[in-house]
Amino acid sequence: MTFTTKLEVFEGPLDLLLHLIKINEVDISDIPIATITDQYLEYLDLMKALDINVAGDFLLMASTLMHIKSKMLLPKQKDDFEEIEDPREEIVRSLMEYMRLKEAANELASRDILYRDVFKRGIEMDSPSGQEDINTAEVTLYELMNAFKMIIKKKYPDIVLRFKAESWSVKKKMVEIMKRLKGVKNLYLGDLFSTMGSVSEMIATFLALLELVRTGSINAFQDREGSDIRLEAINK
Amino acid sequence: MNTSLKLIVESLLFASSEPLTPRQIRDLLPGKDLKEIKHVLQELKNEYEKMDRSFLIREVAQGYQFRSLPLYGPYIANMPSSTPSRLSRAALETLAIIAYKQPIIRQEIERLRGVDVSSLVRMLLKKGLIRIVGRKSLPGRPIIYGTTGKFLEVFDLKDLSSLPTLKEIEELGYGEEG
Amino acid sequence: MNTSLKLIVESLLFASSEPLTPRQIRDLLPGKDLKEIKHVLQELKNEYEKMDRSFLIREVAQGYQFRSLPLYGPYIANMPSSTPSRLSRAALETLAIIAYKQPIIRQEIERLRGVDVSSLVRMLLKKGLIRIVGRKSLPGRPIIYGTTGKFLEVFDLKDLSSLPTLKEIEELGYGEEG
Repeated sequence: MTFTTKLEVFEGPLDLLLHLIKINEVDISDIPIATITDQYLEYLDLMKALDINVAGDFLLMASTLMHIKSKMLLPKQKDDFEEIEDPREEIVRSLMEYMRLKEAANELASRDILYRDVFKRGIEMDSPSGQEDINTAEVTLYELMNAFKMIIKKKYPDIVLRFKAESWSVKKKMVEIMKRLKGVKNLYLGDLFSTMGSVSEMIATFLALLELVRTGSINAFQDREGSDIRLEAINK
Repeated sequence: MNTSLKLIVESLLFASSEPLTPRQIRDLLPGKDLKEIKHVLQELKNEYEKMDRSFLIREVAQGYQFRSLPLYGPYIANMPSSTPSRLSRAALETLAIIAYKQPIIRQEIERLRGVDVSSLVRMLLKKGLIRIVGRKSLPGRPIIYGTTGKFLEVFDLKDLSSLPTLKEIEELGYGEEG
Repeated sequence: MNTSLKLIVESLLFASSEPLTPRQIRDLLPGKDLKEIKHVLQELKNEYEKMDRSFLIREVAQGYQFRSLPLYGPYIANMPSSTPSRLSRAALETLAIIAYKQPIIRQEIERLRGVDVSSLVRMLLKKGLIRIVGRKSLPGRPIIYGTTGKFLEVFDLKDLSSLPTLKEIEELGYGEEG
Protein backbone atom coordinates (compact mmCIF):
# COMPACT_ATOMS: atom_id res chain seq x y z
CA MET A 1 0.00 0.00 0.00
CA THR A 2 2.53 2.57 -1.04
CA PHE A 3 -0.23 4.73 -2.46
CA THR A 4 -2.04 5.67 0.68
CA THR A 5 0.54 8.10 1.92
CA LYS A 6 0.81 9.65 -1.48
CA LEU A 7 -2.86 10.25 -2.03
CA GLU A 8 -3.00 13.99 -2.13
CA VAL A 9 0.24 14.39 -3.98
CA PHE A 10 -1.19 13.75 -7.41
CA GLU A 11 -2.21 16.85 -9.27
CA GLY A 12 -4.03 14.88 -11.91
CA PRO A 13 -4.07 11.70 -13.95
CA LEU A 14 -0.79 12.47 -15.68
CA ASP A 15 0.90 12.98 -12.36
CA LEU A 16 -0.40 9.64 -11.15
CA LEU A 17 0.71 7.92 -14.35
CA LEU A 18 4.20 9.33 -14.06
CA HIS A 19 4.34 8.09 -10.50
CA LEU A 20 3.34 4.58 -11.56
CA ILE A 21 5.91 4.56 -14.32
CA LYS A 22 8.53 5.64 -11.87
CA ILE A 23 7.78 3.10 -9.15
CA ASN A 24 7.61 0.31 -11.72
CA GLU A 25 10.92 1.47 -13.13
CA VAL A 26 9.74 1.11 -16.69
CA ASP A 27 10.70 2.94 -19.83
CA ILE A 28 8.32 5.76 -20.64
CA SER A 29 8.49 4.99 -24.35
CA ASP A 30 7.59 1.35 -23.75
CA ILE A 31 4.96 1.36 -21.06
CA PRO A 32 3.61 -2.06 -20.01
CA ILE A 33 0.12 -0.80 -20.47
CA ALA A 34 -1.73 -3.74 -18.90
CA THR A 35 0.20 -3.48 -15.65
CA ILE A 36 0.00 0.26 -15.47
CA THR A 37 -3.71 0.29 -16.30
CA ASP A 38 -4.43 -2.25 -13.57
CA GLN A 39 -2.48 -0.26 -11.03
CA TYR A 40 -4.15 2.93 -12.15
CA LEU A 41 -7.62 1.44 -11.69
CA GLU A 42 -6.59 -0.04 -8.39
CA TYR A 43 -5.62 3.40 -7.28
CA LEU A 44 -8.98 4.84 -8.28
CA ASP A 45 -10.76 2.07 -6.42
CA LEU A 46 -8.61 2.79 -3.44
CA MET A 47 -9.60 6.41 -3.54
CA LYS A 48 -13.22 5.40 -3.70
CA ALA A 49 -12.80 2.94 -0.87
CA LEU A 50 -11.33 5.76 1.17
CA ASP A 51 -14.30 7.85 0.18
CA ILE A 52 -12.16 10.35 -1.65
CA ASN A 53 -13.90 11.86 -4.60
CA VAL A 54 -12.23 10.91 -7.82
CA ALA A 55 -12.11 13.85 -10.19
CA GLY A 56 -13.50 13.37 -13.67
CA ASP A 57 -10.11 13.80 -15.24
CA PHE A 58 -8.88 10.66 -13.51
CA LEU A 59 -11.81 8.70 -14.90
CA LEU A 60 -11.30 9.97 -18.38
CA MET A 61 -7.71 8.79 -18.25
CA ALA A 62 -8.93 5.43 -16.98
CA SER A 63 -11.12 4.96 -20.02
CA THR A 64 -8.28 6.05 -22.29
CA LEU A 65 -5.97 3.52 -20.67
CA MET A 66 -8.52 0.75 -21.00
CA HIS A 67 -9.01 1.66 -24.60
CA ILE A 68 -5.28 1.46 -25.28
CA LYS A 69 -5.06 -1.79 -23.42
CA SER A 70 -7.76 -3.37 -25.56
CA LYS A 71 -6.11 -2.09 -28.70
CA MET A 72 -2.80 -3.62 -27.65
CA LEU A 73 -4.49 -6.99 -27.34
CA LEU A 74 -5.61 -6.98 -30.96
CA PRO A 75 -3.33 -8.92 -33.27
CA LYS A 76 -1.24 -6.55 -35.29
CA GLN A 77 -2.16 -6.49 -38.93
CA LYS A 78 0.82 -5.42 -40.89
CA ASP A 79 -0.14 -3.19 -43.73
CA ASP A 80 2.52 -2.96 -46.39
CA PHE A 81 2.28 0.73 -46.88
CA GLU A 82 0.94 2.24 -43.77
CA GLU A 83 2.83 1.99 -40.60
CA ILE A 84 0.71 1.01 -37.64
CA GLU A 85 0.75 3.58 -34.94
CA ASP A 86 1.50 2.34 -31.48
CA PRO A 87 -1.72 2.86 -29.51
CA ARG A 88 0.38 4.16 -26.63
CA GLU A 89 1.92 6.89 -28.70
CA GLU A 90 -0.49 9.64 -27.81
CA ILE A 91 -0.26 9.03 -24.10
CA VAL A 92 3.52 8.88 -24.23
CA ARG A 93 3.51 12.22 -25.99
CA SER A 94 1.28 13.71 -23.31
CA LEU A 95 3.50 12.33 -20.59
CA MET A 96 6.65 13.70 -22.17
CA GLU A 97 5.02 17.07 -22.55
CA TYR A 98 3.86 16.94 -18.98
CA MET A 99 7.37 16.19 -17.79
CA ARG A 100 8.67 19.16 -19.68
CA LEU A 101 6.11 21.34 -18.07
CA LYS A 102 6.99 20.08 -14.61
CA GLU A 103 10.54 20.97 -15.45
CA ALA A 104 9.39 24.45 -16.44
CA ALA A 105 7.53 24.78 -13.16
CA ASN A 106 10.69 23.74 -11.32
CA GLU A 107 12.60 26.40 -13.18
CA LEU A 108 10.12 29.05 -12.08
CA ALA A 109 10.07 27.75 -8.53
CA SER A 110 13.85 27.91 -8.30
CA ARG A 111 14.06 31.57 -9.19
CA ASP A 112 14.45 34.34 -6.62
CA ILE A 113 10.76 34.93 -6.20
CA LEU A 114 9.53 38.30 -5.01
CA TYR A 115 8.00 38.12 -1.52
CA ARG A 116 9.39 34.63 -1.02
CA ASP A 117 13.15 35.03 -1.47
CA VAL A 118 13.63 38.68 -2.22
CA PHE A 119 11.74 41.80 -1.32
CA LYS A 120 11.30 45.19 -2.79
CA ARG A 121 10.84 48.39 -0.87
CA GLY A 122 7.70 49.21 0.98
CA ILE A 123 6.03 46.04 2.10
CA GLU A 124 2.34 46.76 2.25
CA MET A 125 -0.55 44.86 3.61
CA ASP A 126 -2.07 42.54 1.07
CA SER A 127 -5.44 43.69 -0.16
CA PRO A 128 -8.27 41.54 1.10
CA SER A 129 -9.27 38.98 -1.47
CA GLY A 130 -12.32 39.92 -3.40
CA GLN A 131 -15.73 38.85 -2.32
CA GLU A 132 -17.16 36.35 -4.67
CA ASP A 133 -20.79 37.22 -4.74
CA ILE A 134 -21.62 35.22 -7.78
CA ASN A 135 -24.75 33.20 -7.36
CA THR A 136 -24.39 31.05 -10.44
CA ALA A 137 -21.04 29.38 -10.51
CA GLU A 138 -19.64 27.16 -13.16
CA VAL A 139 -19.19 23.78 -11.63
CA THR A 140 -16.00 21.83 -11.82
CA LEU A 141 -15.79 18.30 -13.07
CA TYR A 142 -15.28 17.35 -9.49
CA GLU A 143 -18.69 18.66 -8.54
CA LEU A 144 -20.24 17.10 -11.59
CA MET A 145 -18.78 13.82 -10.48
CA ASN A 146 -20.34 14.21 -7.07
CA ALA A 147 -23.72 15.00 -8.54
CA PHE A 148 -23.54 11.92 -10.68
CA LYS A 149 -22.68 9.78 -7.70
CA MET A 150 -25.73 11.09 -5.89
CA ILE A 151 -27.99 10.26 -8.80
CA ILE A 152 -26.71 6.71 -8.99
CA LYS A 153 -26.94 6.28 -5.23
CA LYS A 154 -30.55 7.32 -5.26
CA LYS A 155 -31.46 5.01 -8.07
CA TYR A 156 -29.29 2.03 -7.21
CA PRO A 157 -28.49 2.27 -3.52
CA ASP A 158 -26.66 -1.04 -3.38
CA ILE A 159 -24.49 -0.76 -6.40
CA VAL A 160 -20.73 -0.37 -6.28
CA LEU A 161 -19.60 2.00 -8.98
CA ARG A 162 -17.02 0.79 -11.40
CA PHE A 163 -16.39 3.07 -14.27
CA LYS A 164 -16.27 0.71 -17.16
CA ALA A 165 -18.32 1.76 -20.10
CA GLU A 166 -17.65 -0.83 -22.74
CA SER A 167 -21.16 -1.74 -23.70
CA TRP A 168 -22.23 1.75 -24.56
CA SER A 169 -20.40 3.97 -26.92
CA VAL A 170 -19.39 7.20 -25.26
CA LYS A 171 -19.28 8.88 -28.66
CA LYS A 172 -22.86 7.94 -29.39
CA LYS A 173 -23.89 9.39 -26.07
CA MET A 174 -22.08 12.61 -26.81
CA VAL A 175 -24.12 13.06 -29.96
CA GLU A 176 -27.29 12.21 -28.05
CA ILE A 177 -26.65 14.82 -25.36
CA MET A 178 -25.92 17.52 -27.90
CA LYS A 179 -29.14 16.63 -29.72
CA ARG A 180 -31.18 16.91 -26.55
CA LEU A 181 -29.61 20.26 -25.77
CA LYS A 182 -30.28 21.63 -29.21
CA GLY A 183 -33.96 22.39 -28.78
CA VAL A 184 -33.83 23.56 -25.18
CA LYS A 185 -32.00 26.24 -23.28
CA ASN A 186 -31.21 24.12 -20.25
CA LEU A 187 -31.10 20.52 -19.34
CA TYR A 188 -30.85 19.37 -15.77
CA LEU A 189 -28.56 16.54 -14.86
CA GLY A 190 -31.36 14.78 -13.01
CA ASP A 191 -33.59 14.85 -16.08
CA LEU A 192 -30.84 13.61 -18.31
CA PHE A 193 -30.39 10.47 -16.27
CA SER A 194 -33.99 9.91 -15.28
CA THR A 195 -34.86 7.95 -18.41
CA MET A 196 -31.95 5.58 -18.36
CA GLY A 197 -32.34 1.92 -17.71
CA SER A 198 -28.94 0.61 -16.74
CA VAL A 199 -25.94 1.70 -14.80
CA SER A 200 -23.61 1.08 -17.71
CA GLU A 201 -25.68 3.38 -19.87
CA MET A 202 -25.55 6.02 -17.20
CA ILE A 203 -21.80 5.70 -16.90
CA ALA A 204 -21.33 5.99 -20.63
CA THR A 205 -23.56 9.05 -20.60
CA PHE A 206 -21.59 10.50 -17.76
CA LEU A 207 -18.27 9.95 -19.48
CA ALA A 208 -19.74 11.55 -22.58
CA LEU A 209 -20.80 14.49 -20.47
CA LEU A 210 -17.32 14.88 -19.04
CA GLU A 211 -15.85 14.85 -22.50
CA LEU A 212 -18.30 17.52 -23.67
CA VAL A 213 -17.52 19.74 -20.72
CA ARG A 214 -13.81 19.23 -21.19
CA THR A 215 -13.88 20.08 -24.86
CA GLY A 216 -15.94 23.16 -24.13
CA SER A 217 -19.06 22.08 -26.03
CA ILE A 218 -21.25 22.46 -23.00
CA ASN A 219 -21.15 24.35 -19.74
CA ALA A 220 -22.35 23.04 -16.43
CA PHE A 221 -23.79 25.40 -13.86
CA GLN A 222 -25.05 25.17 -10.35
CA ASP A 223 -27.43 27.89 -9.24
CA ARG A 224 -27.03 27.13 -5.59
CA GLU A 225 -24.70 24.86 -3.73
CA GLY A 226 -26.21 21.40 -3.77
CA SER A 227 -28.85 22.20 -6.35
CA ASP A 228 -29.26 20.16 -9.50
CA ILE A 229 -26.64 20.81 -12.14
CA ARG A 230 -27.82 22.65 -15.20
CA LEU A 231 -26.28 21.91 -18.57
CA GLU A 232 -26.13 24.44 -21.32
CA ALA A 233 -24.82 24.10 -24.86
CA ILE A 234 -22.22 26.68 -25.79
CA ASN A 235 -23.49 28.28 -28.94
CA LYS A 236 -21.05 28.26 -31.76
CA MET B 1 26.68 67.22 -13.16
CA ASN B 2 26.62 63.54 -13.98
CA THR B 3 26.95 62.54 -10.34
CA SER B 4 23.84 64.43 -9.58
CA LEU B 5 21.86 62.75 -12.35
CA LYS B 6 22.97 59.41 -10.96
CA LEU B 7 21.72 60.29 -7.51
CA ILE B 8 18.47 61.69 -8.85
CA VAL B 9 17.85 58.44 -10.67
CA GLU B 10 18.81 56.51 -7.57
CA SER B 11 16.33 58.47 -5.49
CA LEU B 12 13.56 57.67 -7.96
CA LEU B 13 14.36 53.96 -7.87
CA PHE B 14 14.55 54.04 -4.12
CA ALA B 15 11.20 55.73 -3.74
CA SER B 16 9.32 53.65 -6.28
CA SER B 17 7.59 50.44 -5.35
CA GLU B 18 7.43 49.41 -9.00
CA PRO B 19 10.32 48.77 -11.38
CA LEU B 20 11.08 51.90 -13.41
CA THR B 21 12.00 51.71 -17.07
CA PRO B 22 14.59 54.12 -18.53
CA ARG B 23 11.74 55.68 -20.48
CA GLN B 24 9.65 56.31 -17.37
CA ILE B 25 12.65 57.93 -15.72
CA ARG B 26 13.28 60.07 -18.77
CA ASP B 27 9.68 61.31 -18.67
CA LEU B 28 10.23 62.42 -15.08
CA LEU B 29 13.39 64.33 -15.96
CA PRO B 30 12.81 66.82 -18.74
CA GLY B 31 15.87 67.61 -20.74
CA LYS B 32 17.67 64.34 -20.09
CA ASP B 33 18.11 61.85 -22.86
CA LEU B 34 17.49 58.13 -22.76
CA LYS B 35 21.07 57.15 -23.44
CA GLU B 36 22.33 59.16 -20.52
CA ILE B 37 19.76 57.61 -18.22
CA LYS B 38 20.52 54.09 -19.36
CA HIS B 39 24.16 54.69 -18.76
CA VAL B 40 23.56 56.00 -15.27
CA LEU B 41 21.29 53.06 -14.44
CA GLN B 42 23.98 50.62 -15.45
CA GLU B 43 26.50 52.51 -13.38
CA LEU B 44 24.25 52.39 -10.32
CA LYS B 45 23.60 48.71 -10.80
CA ASN B 46 27.33 47.99 -10.91
CA GLU B 47 28.00 50.16 -7.90
CA TYR B 48 25.53 48.29 -5.72
CA GLU B 49 26.84 44.96 -6.86
CA LYS B 50 30.25 45.88 -5.51
CA MET B 51 28.97 47.54 -2.37
CA ASP B 52 28.25 44.49 -0.21
CA ARG B 53 24.97 45.70 1.23
CA SER B 54 21.79 43.74 1.91
CA PHE B 55 20.14 44.97 -1.28
CA LEU B 56 21.04 45.80 -4.85
CA ILE B 57 19.51 46.88 -8.13
CA ARG B 58 17.99 44.24 -10.41
CA GLU B 59 16.67 44.46 -13.92
CA VAL B 60 13.11 43.16 -13.90
CA ALA B 61 10.10 43.63 -16.13
CA GLN B 62 12.10 45.86 -18.48
CA GLY B 63 12.86 48.17 -15.61
CA TYR B 64 15.18 48.63 -12.66
CA GLN B 65 14.29 47.93 -9.07
CA PHE B 66 15.97 47.84 -5.66
CA ARG B 67 15.72 44.36 -4.19
CA SER B 68 16.92 42.64 -1.07
CA LEU B 69 19.40 39.81 -1.49
CA PRO B 70 18.00 36.28 -1.17
CA LEU B 71 20.24 35.79 1.88
CA TYR B 72 18.07 38.18 3.88
CA GLY B 73 14.72 36.93 2.57
CA PRO B 74 14.00 34.69 5.56
CA TYR B 75 14.33 37.60 8.00
CA ILE B 76 12.15 39.92 5.98
CA ALA B 77 9.58 37.20 5.46
CA ASN B 78 9.13 37.19 9.24
CA MET B 79 7.86 40.74 9.25
CA PRO B 80 4.19 40.71 10.19
CA SER B 81 3.10 42.88 7.30
CA SER B 82 4.93 40.87 4.68
CA THR B 83 2.69 38.51 2.80
CA PRO B 84 4.77 35.84 1.21
CA SER B 85 2.45 34.65 -1.49
CA ARG B 86 3.23 31.04 -2.04
CA LEU B 87 1.99 29.44 -5.19
CA SER B 88 0.94 25.83 -5.02
CA ARG B 89 2.59 23.25 -7.20
CA ALA B 90 -0.53 23.15 -9.38
CA ALA B 91 -0.60 26.93 -9.73
CA LEU B 92 3.07 26.98 -10.64
CA GLU B 93 2.60 24.32 -13.31
CA THR B 94 -0.29 26.23 -14.79
CA LEU B 95 1.68 29.45 -14.74
CA ALA B 96 4.65 27.72 -16.36
CA ILE B 97 2.49 26.51 -19.23
CA ILE B 98 1.11 29.99 -19.78
CA ALA B 99 4.56 31.55 -19.58
CA TYR B 100 6.17 29.18 -22.02
CA LYS B 101 3.30 28.61 -24.44
CA GLN B 102 1.65 32.02 -24.54
CA PRO B 103 -0.58 33.13 -26.11
CA ILE B 104 -2.60 30.14 -24.99
CA ILE B 105 -6.25 29.21 -24.41
CA ARG B 106 -7.52 27.40 -21.35
CA GLN B 107 -8.41 24.24 -23.23
CA GLU B 108 -4.80 23.88 -24.30
CA ILE B 109 -3.56 24.31 -20.74
CA GLU B 110 -5.96 21.62 -19.64
CA ARG B 111 -4.82 19.29 -22.38
CA LEU B 112 -1.24 19.67 -21.17
CA ARG B 113 -1.95 19.33 -17.49
CA GLY B 114 -4.65 16.72 -17.89
CA VAL B 115 -6.90 18.42 -15.34
CA ASP B 116 -9.39 21.24 -15.13
CA VAL B 117 -7.61 24.53 -14.49
CA SER B 118 -10.41 27.09 -14.43
CA SER B 119 -10.11 27.96 -10.76
CA LEU B 120 -6.32 28.18 -11.00
CA VAL B 121 -6.57 30.48 -14.00
CA ARG B 122 -9.01 32.65 -12.08
CA MET B 123 -6.60 32.81 -9.13
CA LEU B 124 -3.64 33.71 -11.36
CA LEU B 125 -5.71 36.45 -13.01
CA LYS B 126 -6.65 37.80 -9.62
CA LYS B 127 -3.04 37.83 -8.51
CA GLY B 128 -2.23 39.79 -11.65
CA LEU B 129 0.28 37.22 -12.87
CA ILE B 130 -1.62 36.50 -16.08
CA ARG B 131 -4.01 38.50 -18.19
CA ILE B 132 -6.52 38.17 -20.97
CA VAL B 133 -4.76 38.92 -24.21
CA GLY B 134 -7.67 38.51 -26.57
CA ARG B 135 -9.95 35.92 -28.06
CA LYS B 136 -9.33 33.15 -30.50
CA SER B 137 -11.42 32.95 -33.65
CA LEU B 138 -12.57 29.47 -32.79
CA PRO B 139 -16.02 28.17 -31.90
CA GLY B 140 -16.93 29.69 -28.56
CA ARG B 141 -14.35 32.45 -29.04
CA PRO B 142 -12.15 31.14 -26.22
CA ILE B 143 -10.12 33.61 -24.19
CA ILE B 144 -6.40 33.79 -24.85
CA TYR B 145 -4.10 34.20 -21.85
CA GLY B 146 -0.62 35.60 -21.44
CA THR B 147 1.64 36.68 -18.60
CA THR B 148 1.84 40.21 -17.19
CA GLY B 149 4.57 42.62 -16.26
CA LYS B 150 3.94 41.63 -12.67
CA PHE B 151 4.82 38.06 -13.58
CA LEU B 152 8.22 39.27 -14.77
CA GLU B 153 8.62 41.30 -11.62
CA VAL B 154 7.73 38.46 -9.29
CA PHE B 155 9.94 35.92 -11.04
CA ASP B 156 12.91 38.20 -11.35
CA LEU B 157 12.87 38.27 -15.14
CA LYS B 158 14.04 41.11 -17.33
CA ASP B 159 11.70 40.10 -20.13
CA LEU B 160 10.05 37.00 -21.53
CA SER B 161 13.07 36.11 -23.59
CA SER B 162 15.08 35.71 -20.41
CA LEU B 163 12.94 32.77 -19.34
CA PRO B 164 15.33 29.84 -19.04
CA THR B 165 15.13 27.51 -22.00
CA LEU B 166 13.78 24.12 -21.21
CA LYS B 167 16.02 21.14 -21.41
CA GLU B 168 14.87 18.38 -23.65
CA ILE B 169 13.81 15.53 -21.47
CA GLU B 170 14.79 12.12 -22.66
CA GLU B 171 14.23 10.00 -19.64
CA LEU B 172 12.36 10.25 -16.42
CA GLY B 173 14.47 12.86 -14.77
CA TYR B 174 12.05 12.95 -11.89
CA GLY B 175 14.28 13.57 -8.89
CA GLU B 176 12.69 16.84 -7.82
CA GLU B 177 9.84 16.64 -5.39
CA GLY B 178 6.68 16.19 -7.35
CA MET C 1 29.02 38.17 13.29
CA ASN C 2 28.24 41.82 13.89
CA THR C 3 28.52 42.70 10.22
CA SER C 4 25.93 40.14 9.40
CA LEU C 5 23.52 41.44 12.05
CA LYS C 6 24.02 44.92 10.64
CA LEU C 7 23.04 43.81 7.16
CA ILE C 8 20.09 41.82 8.45
CA VAL C 9 18.80 44.91 10.22
CA GLU C 10 19.46 46.95 7.11
CA SER C 11 17.43 44.55 5.00
CA LEU C 12 14.50 44.90 7.40
CA LEU C 13 14.61 48.68 7.19
CA PHE C 14 14.95 48.40 3.44
CA ALA C 15 11.83 46.30 3.05
CA SER C 16 9.59 48.00 5.56
CA SER C 17 7.34 50.84 4.51
CA GLU C 18 6.97 51.92 8.14
CA PRO C 19 9.68 53.04 10.57
CA LEU C 20 10.89 50.12 12.68
CA THR C 21 11.66 50.48 16.37
CA PRO C 22 14.61 48.60 17.92
CA ARG C 23 12.05 46.59 19.85
CA GLN C 24 10.19 45.56 16.70
CA ILE C 25 13.47 44.51 15.15
CA ARG C 26 14.42 42.54 18.25
CA ASP C 27 11.12 40.65 18.03
CA LEU C 28 11.97 39.63 14.49
CA LEU C 29 15.39 38.34 15.45
CA PRO C 30 15.18 35.83 18.27
CA GLY C 31 18.31 35.61 20.35
CA LYS C 32 19.47 39.17 19.73
CA ASP C 33 19.30 41.71 22.48
CA LEU C 34 18.05 45.24 22.32
CA LYS C 35 21.38 46.83 23.06
CA GLU C 36 23.06 45.03 20.20
CA ILE C 37 20.32 46.11 17.82
CA LYS C 38 20.39 49.73 18.93
CA HIS C 39 24.11 49.76 18.44
CA VAL C 40 23.84 48.36 14.96
CA LEU C 41 21.12 50.85 14.01
CA GLN C 42 23.33 53.73 15.08
CA GLU C 43 26.19 52.26 13.09
CA LEU C 44 24.04 51.98 9.98
CA LYS C 45 22.80 55.51 10.41
CA ASN C 46 26.34 56.86 10.62
CA GLU C 47 27.42 54.83 7.64
CA TYR C 48 24.73 56.22 5.38
CA GLU C 49 25.41 59.76 6.52
CA LYS C 50 28.95 59.42 5.29
CA MET C 51 28.05 57.61 2.11
CA ASP C 52 26.83 60.46 -0.03
CA ARG C 53 23.83 58.71 -1.54
CA SER C 54 20.39 60.08 -2.33
CA PHE C 55 18.90 58.55 0.83
CA LEU C 56 19.87 57.87 4.41
CA ILE C 57 18.52 56.43 7.60
CA ARG C 58 16.50 58.76 9.83
CA GLU C 59 15.15 58.40 13.31
CA VAL C 60 11.47 59.12 13.14
CA ALA C 61 8.54 58.33 15.35
CA GLN C 62 10.71 56.32 17.69
CA GLY C 63 11.84 54.18 14.83
CA TYR C 64 14.35 54.06 12.03
CA GLN C 65 13.49 54.51 8.40
CA PHE C 66 15.18 54.96 5.04
CA ARG C 67 14.37 58.39 3.70
CA SER C 68 15.36 60.22 0.57
CA LEU C 69 17.24 63.50 1.01
CA PRO C 70 15.11 66.64 0.70
CA LEU C 71 17.22 67.62 -2.30
CA TYR C 72 15.58 64.85 -4.34
CA GLY C 73 12.06 65.40 -3.07
CA PRO C 74 10.89 67.45 -6.07
CA TYR C 75 11.85 64.69 -8.52
CA ILE C 76 10.16 62.00 -6.47
CA ALA C 77 7.05 64.12 -6.07
CA ASN C 78 6.68 64.06 -9.84
CA MET C 79 6.23 60.31 -9.88
CA PRO C 80 2.70 59.26 -10.62
CA SER C 81 1.23 57.54 -7.59
CA SER C 82 1.62 53.85 -8.16
CA THR C 83 -1.66 52.94 -6.55
CA PRO C 84 -4.51 53.56 -8.95
CA SER C 85 -7.66 54.06 -6.94
CA ARG C 86 -10.00 51.15 -7.02
CA LEU C 87 -13.44 51.30 -8.47
CA SER C 88 -16.39 50.48 -6.29
CA ARG C 89 -18.72 47.68 -7.20
CA ALA C 90 -21.33 50.23 -8.30
CA ALA C 91 -18.84 52.12 -10.44
CA LEU C 92 -17.68 48.89 -12.00
CA GLU C 93 -21.21 47.86 -12.87
CA THR C 94 -21.92 51.21 -14.43
CA LEU C 95 -18.70 51.05 -16.38
CA ALA C 96 -19.54 47.53 -17.53
CA ILE C 97 -22.93 48.66 -18.81
CA ILE C 98 -21.34 51.50 -20.75
CA ALA C 99 -18.63 49.22 -22.12
CA TYR C 100 -21.03 46.57 -23.32
CA LYS C 101 -23.94 48.70 -24.46
CA GLN C 102 -22.15 51.72 -25.89
CA PRO C 103 -23.12 54.13 -27.32
CA ILE C 104 -25.55 54.59 -24.45
CA ILE C 105 -27.45 57.40 -22.75
CA ARG C 106 -27.65 57.87 -18.98
CA GLN C 107 -31.36 57.10 -18.82
CA GLU C 108 -30.66 53.68 -20.31
CA ILE C 109 -27.93 52.95 -17.75
CA GLU C 110 -30.33 53.91 -14.99
CA ARG C 111 -33.01 51.66 -16.42
CA LEU C 112 -30.54 48.76 -16.31
CA ARG C 113 -29.11 49.48 -12.88
CA GLY C 114 -32.36 50.64 -11.37
CA VAL C 115 -30.74 53.55 -9.58
CA ASP C 116 -29.57 57.06 -10.28
CA VAL C 117 -26.06 56.98 -11.75
CA SER C 118 -25.33 60.64 -12.43
CA SER C 119 -22.60 60.95 -9.81
CA LEU C 120 -21.00 57.69 -10.91
CA VAL C 121 -21.01 58.80 -14.53
CA ARG C 122 -19.42 62.07 -13.53
CA MET C 123 -16.72 60.19 -11.60
CA LEU C 124 -16.02 57.85 -14.54
CA LEU C 125 -15.74 60.85 -16.85
CA LYS C 126 -13.32 62.48 -14.45
CA LYS C 127 -11.19 59.36 -14.29
CA GLY C 128 -11.09 59.37 -18.07
CA LEU C 129 -12.61 55.91 -18.35
CA ILE C 130 -15.64 57.09 -20.31
CA ARG C 131 -16.27 60.00 -22.62
CA ILE C 132 -19.08 61.92 -24.24
CA VAL C 133 -19.62 60.59 -27.72
CA GLY C 134 -22.43 62.88 -28.82
CA ARG C 135 -26.07 63.72 -28.22
CA LYS C 136 -29.14 61.76 -29.11
CA SER C 137 -31.85 63.35 -31.18
CA LEU C 138 -34.46 62.77 -28.53
CA PRO C 139 -36.37 65.25 -26.42
CA GLY C 140 -33.83 66.88 -24.11
CA ARG C 141 -31.00 65.82 -26.41
CA PRO C 142 -29.48 63.39 -23.87
CA ILE C 143 -25.74 62.86 -23.84
CA ILE C 144 -24.36 59.65 -25.30
CA TYR C 145 -21.47 57.94 -23.50
CA GLY C 146 -18.78 55.54 -24.60
CA THR C 147 -15.50 54.16 -23.24
CA THR C 148 -12.07 55.67 -23.83
CA GLY C 149 -8.65 54.46 -24.81
CA LYS C 150 -7.70 54.72 -21.17
CA PHE C 151 -10.45 52.26 -20.35
CA LEU C 152 -8.78 49.72 -22.64
CA GLU C 153 -5.44 50.47 -21.07
CA VAL C 154 -6.62 50.16 -17.49
CA PHE C 155 -8.39 46.90 -18.16
CA ASP C 156 -5.57 45.64 -20.28
CA LEU C 157 -7.67 45.13 -23.38
CA LYS C 158 -6.40 45.14 -26.91
CA ASP C 159 -9.64 46.49 -28.28
CA LEU C 160 -13.32 46.49 -27.49
CA SER C 161 -13.91 43.19 -29.24
CA SER C 162 -11.65 41.47 -26.74
CA LEU C 163 -13.94 42.39 -23.87
CA PRO C 164 -14.80 39.21 -22.05
CA THR C 165 -18.46 38.31 -22.08
CA LEU C 166 -20.44 39.21 -19.01
CA LYS C 167 -20.60 35.58 -17.99
CA GLU C 168 -16.85 35.27 -18.19
CA ILE C 169 -16.38 38.34 -16.05
CA GLU C 170 -18.52 36.78 -13.38
CA GLU C 171 -16.57 33.56 -13.57
CA LEU C 172 -13.33 35.40 -13.27
CA GLY C 173 -14.55 37.31 -10.27
CA TYR C 174 -13.05 40.35 -11.94
CA GLY C 175 -13.25 43.77 -10.51
CA GLU C 176 -10.51 43.69 -7.90
CA GLU C 177 -7.79 44.24 -10.45
CA GLY C 178 -7.96 47.60 -12.00
